[in-house]
Amino acid sequence: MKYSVFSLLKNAFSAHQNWAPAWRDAAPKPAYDVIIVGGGGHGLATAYYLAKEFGVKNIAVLEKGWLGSGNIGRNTTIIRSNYLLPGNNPFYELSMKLWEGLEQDFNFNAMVSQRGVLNLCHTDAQRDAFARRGNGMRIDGVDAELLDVHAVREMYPFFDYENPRFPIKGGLLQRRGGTVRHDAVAWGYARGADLRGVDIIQHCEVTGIDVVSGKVVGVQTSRGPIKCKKLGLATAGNSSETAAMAGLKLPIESHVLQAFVSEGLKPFIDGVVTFGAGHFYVSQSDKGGLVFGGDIDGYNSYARRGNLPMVEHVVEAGVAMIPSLARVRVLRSWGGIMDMSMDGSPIIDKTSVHGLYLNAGWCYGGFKATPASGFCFAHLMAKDEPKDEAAAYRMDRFERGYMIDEKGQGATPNLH
Amino acid sequence: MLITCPHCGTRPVEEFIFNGDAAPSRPRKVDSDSAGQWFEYVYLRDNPKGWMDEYAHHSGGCRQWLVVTRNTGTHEVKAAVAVGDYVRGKAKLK
Amino acid sequence: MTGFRLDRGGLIDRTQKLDFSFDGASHSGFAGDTLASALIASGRQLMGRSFKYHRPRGVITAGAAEPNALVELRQGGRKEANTRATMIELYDGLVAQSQNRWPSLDFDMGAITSLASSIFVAGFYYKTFMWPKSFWEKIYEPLIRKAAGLGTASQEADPDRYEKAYSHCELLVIGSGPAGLMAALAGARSGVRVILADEGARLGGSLLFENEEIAGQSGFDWAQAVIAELASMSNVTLMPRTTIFGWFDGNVFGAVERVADHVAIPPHNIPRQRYWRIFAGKAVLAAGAEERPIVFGGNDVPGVMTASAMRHYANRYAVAAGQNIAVFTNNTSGQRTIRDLQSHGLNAFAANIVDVKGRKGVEAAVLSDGSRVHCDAVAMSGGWSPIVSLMCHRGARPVWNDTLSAFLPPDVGPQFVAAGSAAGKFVLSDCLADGAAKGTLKGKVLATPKCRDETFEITPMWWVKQSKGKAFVDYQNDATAKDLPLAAREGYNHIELAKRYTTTGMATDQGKLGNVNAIAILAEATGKSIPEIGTTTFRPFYTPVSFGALAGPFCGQHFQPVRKTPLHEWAEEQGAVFVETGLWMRSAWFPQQGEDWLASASREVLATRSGVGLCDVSTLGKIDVQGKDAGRFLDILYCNTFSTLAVGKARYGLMLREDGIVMDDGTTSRLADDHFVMTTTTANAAKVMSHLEFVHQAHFPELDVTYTSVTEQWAQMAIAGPRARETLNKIIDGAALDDVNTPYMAAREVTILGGMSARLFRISFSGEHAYELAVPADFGGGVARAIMQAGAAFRIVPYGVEALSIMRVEKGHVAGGELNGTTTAGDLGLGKMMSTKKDYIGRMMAGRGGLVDPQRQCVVGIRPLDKKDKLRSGSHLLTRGAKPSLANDQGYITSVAWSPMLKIWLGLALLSHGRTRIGEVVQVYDGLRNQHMLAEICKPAHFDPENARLHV
Amino acid sequence: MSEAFTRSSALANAAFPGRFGADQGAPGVVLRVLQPETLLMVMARVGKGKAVAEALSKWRGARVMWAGPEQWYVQGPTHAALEKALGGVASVVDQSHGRVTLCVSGPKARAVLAKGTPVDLHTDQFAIGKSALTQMAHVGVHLTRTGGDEFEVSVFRGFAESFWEWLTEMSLEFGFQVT
Ligand SMILES: Cc1cc2nc3c(=O)[nH]c(=O)nc-3n(C[C@H](O)[C@H](O)[C@H](O)COP(=O)(O)OP(=O)(O)OC[C@H]3O[C@@H](n4cnc5c(N)ncnc54)[C@H](O)[C@@H]3O)c2cc1C
Ligand SMILES: NC(=O)c1ccc[n+]([C@@H]2O[C@H](COP(=O)([O-])OP(=O)(O)OC[C@H]3O[C@@H](n4cnc5c(N)ncnc54)[C@H](O)[C@@H]3O)[C@@H](O)[C@H]2O)c1
Ligand SMILES: Cc1cc2nc3c(=O)[nH]c(=O)nc-3n(C[C@H](O)[C@H](O)[C@H](O)COP(=O)(O)O)c2cc1C
Ligand SMILES: [Zn+2]
Repeated sequence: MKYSVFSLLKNAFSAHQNWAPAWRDAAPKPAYDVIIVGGGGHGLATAYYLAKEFGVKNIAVLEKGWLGSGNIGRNTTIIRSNYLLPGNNPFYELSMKLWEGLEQDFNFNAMVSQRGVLNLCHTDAQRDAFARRGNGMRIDGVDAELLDVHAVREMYPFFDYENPRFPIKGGLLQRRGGTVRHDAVAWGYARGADLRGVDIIQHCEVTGIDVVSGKVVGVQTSRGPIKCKKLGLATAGNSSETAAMAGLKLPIESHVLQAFVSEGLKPFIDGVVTFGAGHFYVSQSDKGGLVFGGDIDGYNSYARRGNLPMVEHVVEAGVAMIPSLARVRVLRSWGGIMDMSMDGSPIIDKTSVHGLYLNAGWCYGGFKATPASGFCFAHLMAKDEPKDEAAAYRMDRFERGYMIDEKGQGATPNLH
Repeated sequence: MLITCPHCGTRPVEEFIFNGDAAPSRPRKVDSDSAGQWFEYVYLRDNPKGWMDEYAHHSGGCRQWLVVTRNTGTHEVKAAVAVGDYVRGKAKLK
Repeated sequence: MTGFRLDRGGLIDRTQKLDFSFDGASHSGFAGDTLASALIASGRQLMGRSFKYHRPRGVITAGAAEPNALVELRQGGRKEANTRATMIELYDGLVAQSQNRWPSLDFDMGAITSLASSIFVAGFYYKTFMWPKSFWEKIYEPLIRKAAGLGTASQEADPDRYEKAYSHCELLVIGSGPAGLMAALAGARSGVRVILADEGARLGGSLLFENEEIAGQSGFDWAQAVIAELASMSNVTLMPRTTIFGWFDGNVFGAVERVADHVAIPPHNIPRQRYWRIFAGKAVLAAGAEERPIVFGGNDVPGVMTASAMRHYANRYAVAAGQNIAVFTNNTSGQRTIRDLQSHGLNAFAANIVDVKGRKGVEAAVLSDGSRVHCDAVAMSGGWSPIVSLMCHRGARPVWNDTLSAFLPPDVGPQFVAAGSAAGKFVLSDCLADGAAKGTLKGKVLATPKCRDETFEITPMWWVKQSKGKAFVDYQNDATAKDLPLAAREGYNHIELAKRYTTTGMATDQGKLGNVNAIAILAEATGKSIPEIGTTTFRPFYTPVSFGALAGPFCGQHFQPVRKTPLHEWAEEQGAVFVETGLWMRSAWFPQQGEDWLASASREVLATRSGVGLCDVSTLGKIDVQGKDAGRFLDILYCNTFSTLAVGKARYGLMLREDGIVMDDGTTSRLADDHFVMTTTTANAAKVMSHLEFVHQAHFPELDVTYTSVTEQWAQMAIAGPRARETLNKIIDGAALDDVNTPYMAAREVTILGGMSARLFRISFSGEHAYELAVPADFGGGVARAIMQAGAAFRIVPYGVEALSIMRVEKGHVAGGELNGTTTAGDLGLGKMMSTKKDYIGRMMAGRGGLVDPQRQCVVGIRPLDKKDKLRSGSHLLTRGAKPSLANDQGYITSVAWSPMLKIWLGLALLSHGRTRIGEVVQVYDGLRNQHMLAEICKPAHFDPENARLHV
Repeated sequence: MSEAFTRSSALANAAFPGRFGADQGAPGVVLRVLQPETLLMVMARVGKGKAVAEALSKWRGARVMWAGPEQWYVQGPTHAALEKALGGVASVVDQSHGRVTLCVSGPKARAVLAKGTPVDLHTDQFAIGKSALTQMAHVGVHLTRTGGDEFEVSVFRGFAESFWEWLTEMSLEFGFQVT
């Protein structure tokens, strides 16, 4: 049933008894043409675009938990395309463009909200780095503005402008950046894919990958073996685990990233803001909670929870940036498992195993990438060749020495 | 998370900086046919879910590098030894 | 009539009247009251409005789980939104405001949403607001956001102080009710270090309000005696007003002590709150159990509350919620409630309620037999949920128990156990015994005092389906019983999906009251059992914690520690302007009256290049490296060779990361065969130090070498310019400096000023004939002054990092802008330094195709074609005539400086194929600042390319 | 001799004598800036740990504090003398000016330090004479217990002022005396 004001009114009269499920709770069939492992944003988007854009039939998405239980269901929802390096720039801009038409496309309101992303700078060197980044965006036709301190003050008068240690010197603003209701992205793609015949199979954990003479023929799952012609891994934090099932070793470490939400407050922080002198970024959700986070805890982890030191650092930075936050209360903290790649950029590529495709290494950045990642991964899986915007995300770039290292931290994933 | 430094005793995680899997050994050869080993050493990781030996620097204490045996699934810490002892131990196994 | 004060009893001090105001109206209460009890006592049941429908709401609880009675407490910088009236200890002059209502609490326009509530069901907004597309941004979204949030946050800085502290104990007891007291007593008597923490204003837990008999006295008196004994023991720390908010790895507990929240303004020298990290050998969770509401029509009308809350108000605060109280329970706490209320002369009676009537207060109740009874308050109990939250913070899930219809804590090992009602013991004697057992760490278990027991029985009842009115599961977020089946119908049938779709359990109380009801209703809707549905994930924080407490003193100025050089005071005398670089405060420029930074820096450069200048370079990292393998060690660390360096000499070194990218550079000197002193950049000092430690300890432990940071031991200053040598000769002892005893790149240990030992290096970053002099830190200021005197004849000037960076750009020396973590030695034009004769960190990876690709951007110099143009860092470079596009992007400008020597803006840039393009004119693109110009690519060394000045 | 030879303390502009903070009764904390003549870092060379430890323990008038595995801070002997004696078996590095040492004493000394360090300072765990390397207020410190409620804390010189500000703020509630 198409979602609209009218369908809402209609159902109100029948006391909402007649709503159909947003997606079928499908049971696994013995075989599919394409299986996507991972019912997160990327996996679901991939299935959606495979069906919608590339006419692939007979697709299944296998999710070990409930739909969206991974990082798509626990991220801080920031979307932006303010990237530095040529390898990243066009990809994230493609993603931004897809976001801008997404809701009409899959008939689900994911509350794409372009309230602006502002990165504060506190030193001349930082400003120069932002200038480089901003010009890189402009050159590619992406919106970017370099604000001075007065312009920042206009937007956020309650920041700490008096601190001589870390003076706010200005910031890089992307007005088209913003937030999206994260869960709704998973639900919208799931519903859209389901309507196009994709089987979305929850509580079905892939435990093995069947490879015969170098070619993928199927998977073993907690709900029995399933055959397939092509297999796509979109398992984010678990990428090393799933890739290992096919004997692959990845340039990836799994780390825990914490996020937080405050009690609900009347909106006073309109856009997304990141602090430049410590790890803190914040936006305000549609329920009024301040959704904020910082950096990963710094140790390899598959536990979706962190520890107090990072909690403290993040909150210290928050109060340093906005002194009045001291009276606000933190409601809840949680963690997610990040697939941290060795250069901080993702991998969307074929693998040495025929028919096995990999989508991984998203670090903190994969939510904003969801539509483009799904589109490009679908393109790769359907046509066996990369879409231009994702052409740089090759697995062999490390061995060949063509890293895409936005942070310049090198092969140290816990620094990306 | 608490780690018992062999030199300092039990300290909380904020005193340590982690540096990933300690299992891979730095290749000793520097000729072109060892390039593959070097790439593996620098870039590829088992990234296990479960027990793992990892480098940890007691940067907020004695500034010694340790190898901590920790479960990446539960954050349970089993042991911490001086990196030198770990390396010697690994050498013995070989 | 609604709520009033009983004329006898309670733990309040009727001699201490306290005045306070709520929404501008003044009221009064007594010492010992909470804001909630005082408001009820003064007839005010309506305290808040719900989130979605703006329903009028009163208290449901008397404690931490309160979802409804949230207020804005205090004013100005101290204003605090969403504060639980049930937890606020009343103080004189308290000012509170209701929230999430307009124009007033009694008349709230927002309430119209409830008229459309048949449309505003769970998840409605995902289904609409999509057309026309443009409306979303302009109309729908602003509307949704306007409706967001509860209270209003202050936008003024918080004037109060916060602290942090660590604490260690063998036994941490969380909760001070009968179970907790017994646990603490057992531990304390066996002599171990005990901490007893309770979030309440007073220790005692339920014994502060329940009528119990223990050891022949009232439960209250018994508790007081135990507390007194504990207080007298040196191995016990009592922490009232302290909430344990989370359980973390290693049995570390996070806690917040509300040191001064019970007064209007914290006393002088006292922090408002203190955040504790408690390292516990063992912890006992004696947190008790939360009483659940029943889901029936109108279960949110002000005056409806849990039965234990009703008892709490009556027994502890001598406050009655009404005269005629209907008591609706599915367990034995009903009788207890009726007994207690009647003992206060109130008319309390059992009732099987279907709907409660009334909007801003209870007027009547419709019973299951259809009859209607008059009442002005309702006490309800749907059973008890042990407060298991903390024990689930590390991933374990609670276990369903059918006989108690409750989730019990999971077994998480001996380090953390539950006792009392938190462990599902709902009978007093069991609680006491359990506490004693769990608290005894050694020896035989502490004997339990006799007590009066009341049996506990429960017959499950979750949702009264005959109800006509709205029946709430999650009060604050207005999730109704009907929302859960709807979620299930739409496929959000997993409890975690249902939570996110209906927002049940996501409010400030985190579902402490409603979650179990929600689980039961969802179970029914999906035809599953309650354990099959299971709970959502419990997470910190048990109750919300202020940012202030978690930040402690580390904000504002103190967010990070300040680092000052030994020459700081001297620089201040010289009128320095300081800039923060990686914690250090460095002198940036030394303005004379009327000068801006550029004028000042330019003057400093001219004076230095024409005479002599003094610059504080103490912040450079200095590492003392000793041992017979010191030379070999440096050969491994640097891509060039140091083992061959002669004693008494300095050499420029380049360090790579293992991935072949440049990590750091600096000069390292050999003071003796087995003794080097390495310098690093200011920015990378710490990184390089731990790199040394790693490379030695992890890779080459066999090397006989030691290393330690001596950055802080030495004050180091650069003396640069044609008159530098003459200046130094005035303070140096013994033979005057010349090119023989101190040639370029010499490194000597000397004495100055008649006997002060110092280190002298003839090295130059400025490109001038220059030295760096290092003296023990405490002498630094004095020596700098002495040098200023010595140089006076040559018009010596102090110069700062701005002048320094101008000079290095003039000279084309690379620094931070070029050592940016993505450049290779080749990119920096230093490829020749990379030895082919030895292994060193980064050698192999540096050979990868991509790192030697001729297309790579490498360092070049750049100058504007039109001398009036100003180059800006961060501008990109295009081939002349090419139109701006990613494909045409050739590189960017890394550093710029106005050259007082050449009288133009100079820059360094990273440019693709750079070295082959000297002389080419390129397009400079600065779209951000709309500054476009043509510029010429040149060699990096703009000034004195043949380095003649090093030797003048 | 030039005025340059008089050592200028990093806390010259911060640590002023007097009574501060809560002022009822005796101060809970007493703070004193120490200025040891010499503070030498001694690091044993490979395999020489025992030999060095022995040599140091025998050294008359030397105060030896643990400062890491096979590393010690030594007060008393001159740099030259110690280097001469330990030549080849240990590296001796002068830190006399590199670190600022404070004495924190009084009934609340432990309580104040516990606001900074995760080290358990209970006398059973951290006895008199024991030293620890740890962190307080984001600053690395060397901590030694010199008495029941007397401790010595040393930090890198550059952090001294910042650390002092933290230490004194944490002492406010107890009232403190700077001598
Ligand atoms: C706290 C936090 C904050 C973040 N903030 C942002 C942000 O603001 N902006 C941004 O752009 N990005 C952000 N990210 C990153 C972003 O969320 C992720 O990069 C992105 O969601 C990953 O793609 P995904 O949605 O497909 O991952 P997931 O949602 O994790 O999907 C992977 C799925 O694979 C499933 N799976 C794994 N193994 C198996 C198996 N063997 N069998 C079956 N299924 C399996 C998992 O259960 C999971 O559901 C954040 C991440 C976290 C944790
Ligand atoms: N009437 C009934 O049917 C019924 C049902 C259950 C329990 N009870 C009675 O209630 C009593 C329970 O005794 P008990 O000792 O188990 O619990 P309690 O309720 O007496 O004490 C629990 C204490 O823990 C504190 N607390 C909870 N979480 C905390 C946290 N995170 N940090 C700090 N403090 C925290 C609370 O403030 C409270 O003071 C027994 O007498 C039992 O018989 C009666
Ligand atoms: C953008 C965003 C906003 C959130 N807002 C709330 C909130 O208002 N209340 C709440 O209880 N949790 C909120 N959460 C946290 C979730 O409840 C949950 O903790 C998180 O999605 C991780 O899932 P888990 O805790 O079940 O592992 C929010 C999470 C995100 C990503
Ligand atoms: Zn240690």
